[in-house]
Amino acid sequence: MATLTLLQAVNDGLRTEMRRDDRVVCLGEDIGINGGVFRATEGLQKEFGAERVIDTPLAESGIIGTAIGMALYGLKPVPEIQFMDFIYPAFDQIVSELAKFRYRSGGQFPSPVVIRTPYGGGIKGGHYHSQSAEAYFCHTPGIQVVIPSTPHDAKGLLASAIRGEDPVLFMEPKRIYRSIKGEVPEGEYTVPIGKAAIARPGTQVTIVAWGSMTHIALEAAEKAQEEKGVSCEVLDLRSLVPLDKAALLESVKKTGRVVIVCEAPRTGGYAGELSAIIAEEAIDSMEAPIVRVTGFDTPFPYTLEHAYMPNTGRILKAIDTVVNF
Amino acid sequence: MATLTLLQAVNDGLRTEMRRDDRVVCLGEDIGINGGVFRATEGLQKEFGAERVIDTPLAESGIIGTAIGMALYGLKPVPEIQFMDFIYPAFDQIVSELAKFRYRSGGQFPSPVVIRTPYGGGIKGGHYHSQSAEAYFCHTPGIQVVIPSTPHDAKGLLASAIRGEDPVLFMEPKRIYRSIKGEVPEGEYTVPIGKAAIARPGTQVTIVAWGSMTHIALEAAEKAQEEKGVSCEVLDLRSLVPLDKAALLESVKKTGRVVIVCEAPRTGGYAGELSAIIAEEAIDSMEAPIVRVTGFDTPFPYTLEHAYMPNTGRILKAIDTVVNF
Amino acid sequence: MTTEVLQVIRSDGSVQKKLEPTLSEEMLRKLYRTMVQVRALDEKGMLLQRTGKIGFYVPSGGQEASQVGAVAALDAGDWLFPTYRDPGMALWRGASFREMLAHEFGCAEDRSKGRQMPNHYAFREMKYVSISSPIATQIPQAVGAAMAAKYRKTKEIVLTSMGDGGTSEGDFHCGMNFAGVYKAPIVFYCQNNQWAISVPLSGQTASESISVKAKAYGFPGVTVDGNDVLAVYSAVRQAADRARAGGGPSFVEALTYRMGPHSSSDDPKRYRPAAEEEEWRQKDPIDRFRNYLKKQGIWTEAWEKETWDGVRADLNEATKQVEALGPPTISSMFDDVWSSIPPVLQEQKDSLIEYLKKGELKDLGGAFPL
Amino acid sequence: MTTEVLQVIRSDGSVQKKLEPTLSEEMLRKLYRTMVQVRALDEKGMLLQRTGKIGFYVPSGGQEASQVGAVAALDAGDWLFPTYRDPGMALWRGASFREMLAHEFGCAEDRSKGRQMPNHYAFREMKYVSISSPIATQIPQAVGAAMAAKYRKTKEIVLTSMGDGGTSEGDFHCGMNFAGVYKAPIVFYCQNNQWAISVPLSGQTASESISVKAKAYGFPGVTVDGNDVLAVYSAVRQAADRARAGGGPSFVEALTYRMGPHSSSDDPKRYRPAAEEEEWRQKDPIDRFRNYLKKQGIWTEAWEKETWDGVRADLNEATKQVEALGPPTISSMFDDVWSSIPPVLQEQKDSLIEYLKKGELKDLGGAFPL
Ligand SMILES: Cc1ncc(C[n+]2csc(CCOP(=O)(O)OP(=O)(O)O)c2C)c(N)n1
Ligand SMILES: Cc1ncc(C[n+]2csc(CCOP(=O)(O)OP(=O)(O)O)c2C)c(N)n1
Ligand SMILES: [Mg+2]
Ligand SMILES: [Mg+2]
Repeated sequence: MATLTLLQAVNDGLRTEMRRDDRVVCLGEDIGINGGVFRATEGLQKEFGAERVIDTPLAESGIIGTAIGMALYGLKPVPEIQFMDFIYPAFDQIVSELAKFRYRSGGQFPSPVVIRTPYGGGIKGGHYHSQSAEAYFCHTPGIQVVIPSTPHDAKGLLASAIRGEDPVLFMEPKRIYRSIKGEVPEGEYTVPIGKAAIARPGTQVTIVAWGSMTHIALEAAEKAQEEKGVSCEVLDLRSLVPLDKAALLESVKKTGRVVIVCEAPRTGGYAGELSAIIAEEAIDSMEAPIVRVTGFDTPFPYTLEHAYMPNTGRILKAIDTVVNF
Repeated sequence: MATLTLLQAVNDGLRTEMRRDDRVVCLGEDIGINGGVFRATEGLQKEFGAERVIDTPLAESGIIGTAIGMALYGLKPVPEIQFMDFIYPAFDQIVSELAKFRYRSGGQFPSPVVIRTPYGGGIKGGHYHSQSAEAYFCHTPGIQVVIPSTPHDAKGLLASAIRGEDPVLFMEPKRIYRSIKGEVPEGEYTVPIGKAAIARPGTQVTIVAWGSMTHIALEAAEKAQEEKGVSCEVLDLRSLVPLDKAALLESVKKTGRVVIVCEAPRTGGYAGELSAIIAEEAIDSMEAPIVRVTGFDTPFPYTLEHAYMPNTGRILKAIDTVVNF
Repeated sequence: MTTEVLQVIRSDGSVQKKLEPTLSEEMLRKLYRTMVQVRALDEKGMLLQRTGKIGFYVPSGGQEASQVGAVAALDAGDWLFPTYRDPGMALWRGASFREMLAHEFGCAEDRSKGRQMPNHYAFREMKYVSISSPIATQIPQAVGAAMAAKYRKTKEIVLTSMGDGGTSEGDFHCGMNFAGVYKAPIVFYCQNNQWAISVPLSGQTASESISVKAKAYGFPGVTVDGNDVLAVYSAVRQAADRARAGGGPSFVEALTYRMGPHSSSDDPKRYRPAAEEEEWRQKDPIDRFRNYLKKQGIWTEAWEKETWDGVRADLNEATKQVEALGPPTISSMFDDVWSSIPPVLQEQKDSLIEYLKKGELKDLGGAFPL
Repeated sequence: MTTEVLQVIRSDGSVQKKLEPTLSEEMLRKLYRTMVQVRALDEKGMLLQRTGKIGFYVPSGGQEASQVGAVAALDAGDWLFPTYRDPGMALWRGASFREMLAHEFGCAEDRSKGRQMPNHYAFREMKYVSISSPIATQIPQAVGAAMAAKYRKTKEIVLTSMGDGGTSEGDFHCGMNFAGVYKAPIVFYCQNNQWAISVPLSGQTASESISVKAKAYGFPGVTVDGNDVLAVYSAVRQAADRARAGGGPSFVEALTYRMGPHSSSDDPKRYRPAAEEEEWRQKDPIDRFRNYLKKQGIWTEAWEKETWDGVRADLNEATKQVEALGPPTISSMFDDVWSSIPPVLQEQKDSLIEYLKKGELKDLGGAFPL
């Protein structure tokens, strides 16, 4: 086992799956000779050639549209959207086409495309290089939404996504691309989609998170333990759709207190859906109202990003709230 | 006061505002000589000319993009998207541009565009002529989401939207375009954006709805009263963003039991946000878990639309559930 | 500048010999018969809609030659990314009326399981890709399939169809541009029927023709008489040969006319002059081809009658069969969102079925099997 | 086919007389000075980024002539919809270094209140429209502004700028097509700097030039030497005159080169040959224009020094001033989402401020005023 960054794990995952299956092709802006602006595809064009690691013109709808056509044909395309903020020109292809092809054709035309895209704040990327747009896709039946928070999961979940038969939006927390390192098995393995992970076991409060927020939640949980003796369980959802509702409810029923962390704007974010599910299905177990720690209902600011994003302080405050209710 | 259909009220509203202010221009596919595929703009091109009621090429991103430019210039454009299902090619212009222009420019460049679009199921429109996509826009800070359910509100809210200084997504429930009639004052008036309406007062259960679902909720409330003696209050939100949280919480605190109706797919729909807010802020008043009556997490079907959409039967069942908890 | 328009059959049925493709008599008869099938299906479709038996219909009358000529120029293994106005492409490849009508009715037997409006066909084994309502989305998809075929070094090529209105969407641009860059083996095929619902071509684009747009992407474009099945055949054939030989994409614009309304919901009297319709009626593609077949000595009165009678009998029989078919089960609504149903959706399904079993079926009209 | 490239100043500074615009000496000096400003700002910007004082920078070195020549050809009341590589357009219209740097630093005085990354300027009174990161979105917007100007029967026209990569987006197509249909008074201006990050022009489009794309929309397109400030000026001027006279849109492609990295995050050594950079260095737009001014007898060694010294002094002074400015208040984060703050957002604001007041400011580094 090697110690890799999350970014290296993605790279390793792509390489491993491309070696395994010649149906896998990558395409996107600057992914070839440049290896992607974050270097997630570094070295792949050299190994697999320009017909399998395809630099595209600057048009996201073209990237996803052609990827769908490749998938209909029988390939396993893995398009990259350079920043999630730039996924919107492809929104129609994703929402109207990719997510609906299998359904609208009565199962005749599945289109298993895996869209990789770096998302999220915390890199001083400002207004248009920081968004967390998962909620739009979670509300779109027909596409899975997968977000790893560790190098191990990044590679294993990516493998599952590529081997699967369904469209996947694979969101990569760019804030921790390089800062989070971990053991990653060499060669092939998979981590199943649809299973949450207990990133930290605990008994008094459940903190639900995903992607880079998992690590902020873990920090807060440490502090809560150290400073206040509160035992927090951190649930890393890993896939938002399909949701591991069983794991969510199990943790919640155990602790009776819930904090949900989501860096996207508050209104209509996925945290709301989770809160609704818990309120509907586990109200009997709740010892306190659920608290959401989220971004604000503003676009993403540049200079003030640290004030915008959920941080350990705000999570600790939420823990206080649910504990002292 | 004349008795108008909701569709006629929209038409009257557009005409009234265009007469009032020569900054108001309409643009969209087939809105000119054809009067729109639903006839919402009937007669407007004749009265105001082809430079103010503009037939466009078939490109939604062009429609919204040019509308933004007009608004930056100082006009008050009211683009129509023929069916909400076709708004997605313009998603980038709406989400990245329209909603963010004022903010990103530090207030220098407001872009007050009012996008009108017929939405929703119940007209046998199938997969691509039936969607209710409000949740995407509710999660997008910078754009108001307004949905009338009566002719009176349609005209009055549209006037407020056009006179306002913010971008508005004005969703028109096409299912009730012609079936719902009501008194509509002649000439100018406004209904304020951001205020919910009590469509039916009641004491035991709050049913929250918007658009055409308001009328299904009203039917269910009637039946609940008649058949079971349960008194339901129907809250018609009218604007989802900004949300009239005060009215929502007031009703909920009074009744202690809530059913939320939303025809969009369940996961990540706006009903979840409402449920989350209520659970967070009014849990003390709740006598039963909140129940959401929604579409299912599938794309919209054609033949089976009646099974897909929330109906009075499913709402009545939900009322039973919250009453008998 | 005026664009040159390729024509093979003059209006009187005589021929520009130089351009005439050499087709077998069998092929010529099949072309004619398929055009008749399209027209007959159209009449039936509108009738079924007007009598309330189906909810919606998109007629393609006037465009029989442009649909059928194009598909006929391809190999059977080539991929099609068509529009809702291309039933002729499916009929040419062997779709039965029963299959087509099962779809218009949205019944259980529909290949798409009643999930889409009429005219949104999908036939996997014919490589007739599921049609979408959103305009122009198929164009970059078709390019992707062509890139895949190239990657796999097969001899398959792709044809994608679009309307004149469709050329205005961003996806047209993306697809065309990608194809040029990758020299994808594809034919872009535009049936320019002069109208996009109520918007005439002049309101759609200011370019001198639609085919000239290919210049923006570095590959050739031609304009043909779309009511001349042999002109369409020839142009598409040439483009297909070019693609198959590794020469990359081409664009073919077929000038034609939608004789009927945009759909059963549309009333063209609101926006277009009757005289224009009349003018185009004179250019009827079936009449034109009939004149040709007459000149070739292939056509007889008896064969004409036999063809129409045969097609109509098939259609009536198919209609009867399909009217007797039932709707999809309510449970089927939850299939095919994914390759397998996830727990959250399974719960939704279970709760709906359970609710309906508890005697609430009346809410849903009763007639639908669970 | 090769595209004709319009040039006024040959590399030695001599002139194609027929095409030479008649500009006052004052105007020529202002052109030069503004080009120097752009280059100086660039050096400063990269330095500030490399020393960690600002987070990001987009250099536009090599494109000074193409930015400045284009804006100079417009009237002061014309609208600009620029890209992140157009600081010269703002400087020409009088933006001060202090204003530009306040934006790069994202401080309270920034016109955009620190909400965007560096180089995303916005100057309302200059009709320099707020720049977006998403590529090409400004194009249909610019067309809308032009349509509005036409509706208002003003004499204003619009110029929108874009990169070669930007021409691949769907919004390019939508904007161009709308402009053609409505004969909007607009100049589409593409600075073809040969690269879109690591993708060379040949990977962007197969068209023979970028200007030929205008044919797809029914209006004229020309290609000019973008390192020749007078050629750019002339071509844009002609296009602007045409638009102002009611002749509709035009397209101008300026061939130029981005000498530096795409941005401070980019390393061009990974993807492009040093020889290519060297080749273009020989075509430096400032050197070229200097040769011209010499031949015109306008340029002197002393004036050169004075210009550079003056510009650098301004810049250093502005940097000092801006470094002393504070960041925006945390409260300001909640402004300008809407014209007035709705209750739900007010609550969010209140709760954050309350939380920060309770001594949790350390979480946010402490240095930020509420
Ligand atoms: C993205 C999108 N926008 C709008 C529509 C509504 N619509 C359906 S068909 C049509 C006109 C299409 O015209 P054209 O491409 O010329 O094809 P034709 O119908 O003439 O065959 C429009 C506007 C749609 N289906 N999709
Ligand atoms: C919609 C979108 N996709 C991707 C990007 C990332 N990106 C930023 S600049 C750029 C290249 C732009 O190239 P070009 O248009 O030629 O302009 P240049 O930078 O060369 O001036 C890319 C891909 C983006 N900003 N927006
Ligand atoms: Mg058409
Ligand atoms: Mg470039």
